Amino acid sequence: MMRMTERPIDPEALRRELLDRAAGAYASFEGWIRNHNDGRAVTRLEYEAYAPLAVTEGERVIREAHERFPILHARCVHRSGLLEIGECAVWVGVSAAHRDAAFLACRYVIDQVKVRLPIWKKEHYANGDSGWVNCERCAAHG
Amino acid sequence: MMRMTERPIDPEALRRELLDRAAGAYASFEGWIRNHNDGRAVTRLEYEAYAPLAVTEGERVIREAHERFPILHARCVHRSGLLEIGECAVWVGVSAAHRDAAFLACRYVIDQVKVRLPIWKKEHYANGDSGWVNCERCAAHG
Amino acid sequence: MTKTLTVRYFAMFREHAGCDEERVELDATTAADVFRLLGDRHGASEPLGHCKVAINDAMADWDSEVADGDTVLLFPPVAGG
Amino acid sequence: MTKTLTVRYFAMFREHAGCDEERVELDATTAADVFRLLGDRHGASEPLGHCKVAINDAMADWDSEVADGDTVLLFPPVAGG
Repeated sequence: MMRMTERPIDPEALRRELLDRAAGAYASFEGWIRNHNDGRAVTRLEYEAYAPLAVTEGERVIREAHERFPILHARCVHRSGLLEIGECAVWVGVSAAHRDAAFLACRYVIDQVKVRLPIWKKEHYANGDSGWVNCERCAAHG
Repeated sequence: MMRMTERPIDPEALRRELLDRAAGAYASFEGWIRNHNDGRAVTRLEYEAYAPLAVTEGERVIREAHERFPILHARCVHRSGLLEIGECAVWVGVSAAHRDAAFLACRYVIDQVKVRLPIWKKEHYANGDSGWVNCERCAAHG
Repeated sequence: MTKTLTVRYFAMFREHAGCDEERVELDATTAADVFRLLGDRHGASEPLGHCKVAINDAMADWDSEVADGDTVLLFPPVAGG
Repeated sequence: MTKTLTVRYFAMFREHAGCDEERVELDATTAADVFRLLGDRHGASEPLGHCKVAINDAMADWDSEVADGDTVLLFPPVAGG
């Protein structure tokens, strides 16, 4: 299950949704807003998402995780809007009988979510500038 | 930081201890008591630990994780005593600037904890039997 | 053949275009044609390979054909997480 | 040379020995000697390579020497997590 939200993510509530008597392993990942990127001081981040397709594509990623790894449950929630340093931007949780599948599926979901979902972030820097993340890399490859 | 406890593990409280404004990634792992093992129905698990050395060896594992991966914080808590199905037996959390280090360090800690710390578990089965986990494998290699 | 398309822009593409959405008349066969024609018009220079496209709310390939009346969503390089 | 050692047993080793701890007089040079001599006495058959040992509360190697008065902790195959 993939969800987009504009409100703070509650990892503990999400974790409880993955509890299963047949599960021996639970792996989770969270992306937090950190105070620096590429050597620049960051003050906050603005996430823009096209939610309908972010959800569709996220659901597809989660289906793929189920096909590739023997897991019980996998979920992902992504924030949009303005986020402050320390806030959780994305959460992924996976439960499985064994830890190998839980880790691999969790990693698969976050890796795919980062490169496939229509989500963008604009960094706001301490000096007042702002910029879309990855824009520079894109131009460099141009 | 490595901790042994006889009381329920509170993942959300532990997660908060890893928050850091410089962290962009948080990976966690939990081992849950599942209702089956090697095809047998399990009713509960009994963990025995030699806590002084479990803590010393766990601290060593966490130091190694810091040496191997660029992480900010890593912690592990392991339960001992009688655990019911669904309970959390072990928790590992790692925060780092980037997700690759967070995932790898989290995996490293749980893999090492499972094979190096003086902790044993006895499974109690639905039919009333019980047995030390891995004892059979050990005999088979004898 | 000229087609009437609704084009939606996101993130930096919205800033380049100066609008969320516009109706355009374009002589375009594929999604890639739409991308190039509008990139020229709006002065955007991101390479197509880093961008994504959706047609009528379904992810599409750049060589997917566009039809008169379609809504084309142009996505600059994504950066979730 | 015979040494007086305190030996502590854990998990299945405790069940084999029938006690948590005992004082023994053993003609042992290394931790491996202690393991083998007591394994024979208590009828334990786990291979040494699957087990671990600590001397005076520090993890040790099987070829570590034991000294008179040492406390030797014998750990059967571990299974944390």
